[in-house]
Amino acid sequence: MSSTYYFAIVGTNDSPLYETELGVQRDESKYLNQFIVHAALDLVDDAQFMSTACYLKTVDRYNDWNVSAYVTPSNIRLMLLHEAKADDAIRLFFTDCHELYLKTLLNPFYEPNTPIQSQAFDVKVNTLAKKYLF
Amino acid sequence: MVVVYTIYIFDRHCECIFYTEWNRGRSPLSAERSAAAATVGGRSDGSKEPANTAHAVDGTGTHLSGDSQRPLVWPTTANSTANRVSLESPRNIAMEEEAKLVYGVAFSTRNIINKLNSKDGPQGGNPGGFMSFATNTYRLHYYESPTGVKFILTTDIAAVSMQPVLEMIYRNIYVEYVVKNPLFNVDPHTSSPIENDYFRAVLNNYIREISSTTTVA
Amino acid sequence: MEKQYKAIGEEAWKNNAEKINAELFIFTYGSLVVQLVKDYENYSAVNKQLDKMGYNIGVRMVDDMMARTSLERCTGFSATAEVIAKVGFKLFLNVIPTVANWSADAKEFSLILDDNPLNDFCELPPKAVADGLRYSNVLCGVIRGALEMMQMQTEVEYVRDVLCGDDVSEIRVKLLRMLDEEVPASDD
Amino acid sequence: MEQVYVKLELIGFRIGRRLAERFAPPNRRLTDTLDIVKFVCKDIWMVMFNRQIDNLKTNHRGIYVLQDNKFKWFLRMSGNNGGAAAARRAQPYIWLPCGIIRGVLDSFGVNTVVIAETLGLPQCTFQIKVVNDA
Amino acid sequence: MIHALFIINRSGGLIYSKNFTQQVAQLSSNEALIFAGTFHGIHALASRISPAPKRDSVKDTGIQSIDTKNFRIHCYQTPTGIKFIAVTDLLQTKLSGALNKAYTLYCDYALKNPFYNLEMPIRSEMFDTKLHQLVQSH
Repeated sequence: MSSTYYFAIVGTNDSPLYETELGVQRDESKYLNQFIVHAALDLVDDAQFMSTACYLKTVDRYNDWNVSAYVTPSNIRLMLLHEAKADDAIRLFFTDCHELYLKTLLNPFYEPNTPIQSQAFDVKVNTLAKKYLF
Repeated sequence: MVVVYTIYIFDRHCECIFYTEWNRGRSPLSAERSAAAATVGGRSDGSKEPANTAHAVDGTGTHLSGDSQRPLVWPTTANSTANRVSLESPRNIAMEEEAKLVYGVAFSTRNIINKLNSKDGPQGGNPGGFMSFATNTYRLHYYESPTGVKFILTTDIAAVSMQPVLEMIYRNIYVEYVVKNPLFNVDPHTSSPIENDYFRAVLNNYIREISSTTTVA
Repeated sequence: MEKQYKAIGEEAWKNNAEKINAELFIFTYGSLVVQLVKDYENYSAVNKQLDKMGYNIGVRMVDDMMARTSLERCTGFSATAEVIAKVGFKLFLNVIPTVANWSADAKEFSLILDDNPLNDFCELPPKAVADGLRYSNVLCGVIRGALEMMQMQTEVEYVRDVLCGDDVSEIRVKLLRMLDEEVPASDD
Repeated sequence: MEQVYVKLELIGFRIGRRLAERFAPPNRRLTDTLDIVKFVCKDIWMVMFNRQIDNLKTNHRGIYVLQDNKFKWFLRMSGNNGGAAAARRAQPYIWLPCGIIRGVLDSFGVNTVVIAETLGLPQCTFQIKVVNDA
Repeated sequence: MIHALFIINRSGGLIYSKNFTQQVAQLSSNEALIFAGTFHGIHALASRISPAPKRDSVKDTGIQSIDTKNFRIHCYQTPTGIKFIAVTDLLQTKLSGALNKAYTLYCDYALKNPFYNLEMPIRSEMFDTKLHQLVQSH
């Protein structure tokens, strides 16, 4: 299991809500990852029509990156750049991240579809990554 | 078989917010009804549907209580002693007087019992546990909620204790249908009469039910 | 004597309390507070509104509590504290705060809340913390309203709040005076 | 008085958006508007009122009428002389549930206008009008 | 078991009061006066608010008994308007017999005592002891 990931949450209007690098830092700059995720969004839209499932598995490839996506009922998109194929682990990671996003909704001062600043969220994403992806 | 005559409810401001009667003979309310009925078109058969006087005391078209004999109710916002809508709205003076008398008797009885129960104990509320008094013609039952709402029920002298009945009325009918009615008495510092079809229907059915079963032990 | 109140609260919660979904309760209250924060320019005004709202709830809720538990009017302020903590909070929030910090004259006590379903998951924005928003201030109003129906005039306020960084939430209840009963207007 | 209704509706809207995200069906995404309205009639009403909407009608051109014969928040509302007077006094209480319905639909991306009326307590009828933005 | 006894004259004035047990508060003279006056008032008012239908033309003669959680109050009013009030425990249902005897004691030791003027408090040793015996026998 290679140990580098890039995880991002994208709002309904394609604006980034959250992003983080997981595991060993790769030399490429962060902007490349953002570009890859952004480019994959159209493919996510296509994939969405094919199935009503939330977890859309790998929707795109870029060099040695795989791009997997998960769409929540209200169209919030969880994106993960990963090198190795690991559908099941990634599905579990995505579902738990979705649960985590629901928890932030419980905070009345968090407006849905806006950037998530809470450190607690960041810490928990990393623990989930350690649990499923490493 | 207990015969229930009347029930009065007084709020914590000593205002009468509800009164209705069942097997009572002449009363300030029934007098008013037949008087009203007589003045309108000479119909004096005391028909069950009271003429639509200015303050139609009880609803005609309510779909709730099926029984035809709908009990009379007093007061309504129009003629309540507390916050009368307009000064010249019709009042039932006799009814007001009677309510004041009934409250006075019950309130004073409760106070002397509190005194007898413990001289230096709290005199507010009902620590003395006043339950009822009896004369040779009727029995008056008293229950006071922890929040100061007073329920007074009069029955024939046969009925022994009506405490369970009054507690039931407070817990399951008054709290359920009056306290939980968002439209009732929004400001706790003022009095307003209970004008509530559900409350009347449920109370009426409950009293009919206990009056037909054996006396409540 | 405490055991008895604990049992009453337990039993009332189990048998005759209709439950609603906790998250719905949190969403509803949260949305209400956020709207108030938008409407009122400063947080102390929001606190006042929440307290007033709580008062209007408390004056009704106390009857509901009494109806469900066959409790009589409390004989003393210490019994009152126990009923609030072990019956009131249990019945309506399913948590039991601890009664502590009694004042010498036994006219003041604190309710220590280490768990408050109202503000689980809630994170106050820094400005709110700075300006002293009391997110769950409705609880203070509820207690004040309920006690007024029991002829007790009180002052109830938050002194510590986990949402503002304290390690535990504490509500201070002060008995100002016993209200005497109203007597009929006429002199008889 | 109008201003208060707008605020109540807004509070409801905010509640609705979170309810939708939290209680949406976990594994599939709702895309068809009728499906979403049914989700409101069954799941959302169950969460809020422990019962479902009594009947749903639609003209299949964007209007949905939801009828609740025993609206829980009206159950104890009563006036004197029949429900008509009380029904008028219950008017302020319908704005919050209207906001909730609009919020739920909005989080699935369906823009709507929701109004309600009550002919006699405790009955309440909600009308959803889909606003298809250009 | 009788806890206390009060005797009230026609106009509501207290002419005798005695506690026999500690179960009931020992009222001061002033408190006992207020008790008598109030009781006289509610006794009269109670008959005015009788809701019983006047079919059988029975006149309402005021309060005869009051039930509370801890004790019961019995009241016997003589045709001449004197009220004998006994505060007893809850087991005591019928007490008119005893109050009747008290009435005879009142007649013997108060009325027949030339030094006793009507409507005034009774200060008679013998009345006290006789009454005491009556109470003990119940």
